[in-house]
Amino acid sequence: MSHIESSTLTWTADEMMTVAASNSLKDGNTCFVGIGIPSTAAILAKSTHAPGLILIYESGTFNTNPQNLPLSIGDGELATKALTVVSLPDVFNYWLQSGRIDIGFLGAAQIDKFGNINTTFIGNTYKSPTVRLPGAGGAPEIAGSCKETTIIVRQSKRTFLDKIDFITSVGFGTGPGYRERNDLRGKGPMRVITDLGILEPDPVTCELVLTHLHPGVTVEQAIENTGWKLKIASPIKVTAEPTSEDLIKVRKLVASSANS
Amino acid sequence: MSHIESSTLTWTADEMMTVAASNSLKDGNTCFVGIGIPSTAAILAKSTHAPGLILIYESGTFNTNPQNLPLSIGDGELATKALTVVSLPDVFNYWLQSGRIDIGFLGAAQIDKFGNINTTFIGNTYKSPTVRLPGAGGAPEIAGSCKETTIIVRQSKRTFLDKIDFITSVGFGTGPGYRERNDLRGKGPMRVITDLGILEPDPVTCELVLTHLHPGVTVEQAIENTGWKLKIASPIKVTAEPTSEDLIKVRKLVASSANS
Amino acid sequence: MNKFMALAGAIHSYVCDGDTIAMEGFTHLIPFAAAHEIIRQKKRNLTAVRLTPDLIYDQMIGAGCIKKLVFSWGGNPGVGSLHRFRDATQNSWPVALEIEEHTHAGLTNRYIAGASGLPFVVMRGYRGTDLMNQTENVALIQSPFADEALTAVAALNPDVTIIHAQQADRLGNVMLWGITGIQKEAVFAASKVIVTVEEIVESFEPKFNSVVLPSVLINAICVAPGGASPSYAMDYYERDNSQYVAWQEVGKNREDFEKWLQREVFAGGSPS
Amino acid sequence: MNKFMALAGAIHSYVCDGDTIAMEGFTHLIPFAAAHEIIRQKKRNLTAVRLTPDLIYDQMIGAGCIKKLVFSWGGNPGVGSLHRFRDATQNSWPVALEIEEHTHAGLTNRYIAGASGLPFVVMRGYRGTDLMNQTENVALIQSPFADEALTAVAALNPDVTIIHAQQADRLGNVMLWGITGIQKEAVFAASKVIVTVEEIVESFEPKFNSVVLPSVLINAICVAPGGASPSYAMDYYERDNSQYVAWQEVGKNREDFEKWLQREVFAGGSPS
Repeated sequence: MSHIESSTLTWTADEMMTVAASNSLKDGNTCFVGIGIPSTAAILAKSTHAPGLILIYESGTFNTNPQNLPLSIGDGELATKALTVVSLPDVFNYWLQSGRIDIGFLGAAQIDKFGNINTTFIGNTYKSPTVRLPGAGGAPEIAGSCKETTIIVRQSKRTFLDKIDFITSVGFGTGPGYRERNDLRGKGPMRVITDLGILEPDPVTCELVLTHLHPGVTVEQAIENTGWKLKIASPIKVTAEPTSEDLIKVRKLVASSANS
Repeated sequence: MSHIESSTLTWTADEMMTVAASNSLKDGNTCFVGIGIPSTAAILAKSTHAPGLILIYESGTFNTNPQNLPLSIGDGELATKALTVVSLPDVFNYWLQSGRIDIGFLGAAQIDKFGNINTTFIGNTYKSPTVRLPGAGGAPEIAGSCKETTIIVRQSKRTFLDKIDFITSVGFGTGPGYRERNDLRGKGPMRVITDLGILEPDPVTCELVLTHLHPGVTVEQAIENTGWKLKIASPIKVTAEPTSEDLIKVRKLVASSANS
Repeated sequence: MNKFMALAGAIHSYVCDGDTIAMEGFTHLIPFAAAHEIIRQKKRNLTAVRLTPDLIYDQMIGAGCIKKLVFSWGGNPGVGSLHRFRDATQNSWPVALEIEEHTHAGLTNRYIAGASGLPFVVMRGYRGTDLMNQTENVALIQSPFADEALTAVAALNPDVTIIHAQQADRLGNVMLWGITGIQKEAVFAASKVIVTVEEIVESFEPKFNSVVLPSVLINAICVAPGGASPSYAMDYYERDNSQYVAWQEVGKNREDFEKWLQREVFAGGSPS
Repeated sequence: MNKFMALAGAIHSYVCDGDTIAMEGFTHLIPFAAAHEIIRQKKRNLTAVRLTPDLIYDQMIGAGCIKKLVFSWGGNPGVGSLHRFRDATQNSWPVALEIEEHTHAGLTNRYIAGASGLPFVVMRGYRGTDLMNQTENVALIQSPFADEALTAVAALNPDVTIIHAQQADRLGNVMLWGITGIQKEAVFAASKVIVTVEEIVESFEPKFNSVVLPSVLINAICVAPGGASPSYAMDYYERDNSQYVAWQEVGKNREDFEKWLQREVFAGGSPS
């Protein structure tokens, strides 16, 4: 992963996002983990405040406990360190669809103010995209069936859009009632963790509101990097600084990744 | 099993039915086996003319090769002697429903001229039966999805009825077209093996016709023991006599059963 | 929270009168010890689900625990009839028994629907039989893709599922192997899960046809050696076929059954 | 009939131009050796199904074997993009690539339907997304039991499914273990099945998370040691993450890819 250094921070944006994501995980949670920051955050949480966190990857590795950061969801260590490995039908039907996963992580190429996500294409038409993206993967059902989701994405006008090109995974759709009408049984995105702060949905309107700024970040920076008229919570909170223990562990993990 | 001795036979009716059932099995067939005569017949066939016969029991024991006659479909030996043991979802959805089983065996408390079977109750009403029978088990889907089925049942006016009290498993329903209309994809009962002979469906009318008499049995005996106007094939064939090898093996197997 | 507890405590805590319970184990690993504890605690008005009622539900029916039976094959495997089941359906003794009858494939798919968090799944089956008219939980459904119909079966979601397994580890994970039938789906479909086990081990060894059930699925684990007898636990003990044969006589008349119940269950005898 | 044959013969006998093929293996046991043989034999107009196209289909797309891709996630896992896939979708190079996009859960259930001999199964998913409008194989379906709707997904039944497994026995049964993904369903759903294996063994040993595929399901077994590299075969060799990282550069432009294709595939090199 590329590291954006910030003169005002003694940690990188990735590290801040990782620690914030880790702090959102509760001990005993069952957590549907993806690759990258979600893995780092989940492994960090398990090694600090949430030793009983249960990690499950799309590959079927259940309650796994990797010591190194996996490059792919199928890295051998995820299987050898797992309590059990289950088939994809078990992962998606018996674990995810049944509502047994407490929290899932999602990324985004584009996101709108209702937390809807595009990971399919950039451009005007599906058939002839400007940029073809990887696509849906497990995200749409994670977004639908996990009891709640956390979205991790860098904030910029290219990514935070008033209208996204394609809805791959649903946040709150067009607002209140959309999830219920579409049989999406989880609560949806309860937080969006960016390199600037944290956004949370307004309980009434479902619109994402900036509730936290990371240390050293200004409201203006957040507004400048958002493609819609960003609502700001008042008072706005400041995210807790990463502890040195957190940073040491995160750096060790990232260094352990074949992709670092 | 009770043995009906017949002065004209040097073997019992059960033995005759067992050998006739065994002779209907082809090498390499995948065979859905039940307890009793079907097990004896399948094990006999595997040890004689059909060494490549694949036995699968409802319990999920796949390609098993028991040396003793099992009392139940879950006897330990069926699992220890199996290539693999699969779950019930795999048995019923991936193996049976998908049409991968060549032949299945069925029994009956009542049967009609279209090979429809009652194993649910005897009496006037479902809610207050005169005799409550065990019920459906795997029979309805075996009757529907196996490429063909063989019914093994002793022939009598109490069992071979013009109208049965309840249709638990479908043979040919009310005649031609019934199986297709009800999404029953197998060919249905291709033979009914009784203690007196063998009945086979007329290719046009689907009605069961007596095509074989066991050695020493007369057409009159068959007619007397049938509750509908029994059609007789002409010329009617005589079932091959059991070989002494067959009889020795059958008696050894039956002696090996905890239920003998 | 500690999930390891005595069987009596687990049944007391998690099985309530009127519950829908599933006690699965297809000819193998049938949870007899748990059934006898349910009888001893005089649980009543249970809706009891099981593909094969077998001796385990025949005993609970005779003891008056079961109000409604959801099943697919009610015989004594390889032996004959379940007389307590017949006495209850034919003569309402000791209490009237309501029945809902399915096929093995049908109940299997109803558990799959329950495990999958779906209100129903689709299958091929029931059509053309008289079974279809005897239950509200089976219906035709049209394909949205072509002019054809399938059979929809409604989900089964027991209040409590009880199974017997060979082993648990100290973290409360469970492993069973051999014939595992429909246990995994029955566990995923349930609100609460009780597992009796032959023993607790430090770690699991690889076995053919094994299923590992993570502790997060399980509410109570009770050590009950021999808890599946007279059915069997692969690699621990064999099926006691003689008891299945003997049950024909024991279950045949009410007096002999009552004597058996007092002697083998209420006197706290080992599962018979 | 002898199912053991050379990989070249198996691909020649069982894979035809225009077929729908599924080459599954979810990050583990990806059948690269078979894919390279398909490229060498210049199979064309294939409809290729796979949850994660991964490097294996990126290579086949770049080589011009694939007319239509049915998939659910088309990235280089943990690394970035599949440039041959992007070049084909964005610029129709080397040929136009038709795509049908699903979710992992959706394709998983489409395989389950195919394996079960059903035209479709039901699930929760797709609703509220734009994905639903991009395929004919997903539709709403009303419950016959209550006023609610589910999502129906149409069955996938490949002409040929190709997987890689650790072991086959001499009777032609196959065993794989570790992450087994959707292979079992992909095999049951197919008309023809080719399995490449690391080795042939006298008998199977128990393993955790193992799947045994009876020989009756399989048409051809080909010994191909290292046949899953650069993905991995648990207990045989590890995933070569460096090759996944390197693929970013190899696949980025057409010339480098063509060079790689000549060197590593047509020159008969080992799977790269």
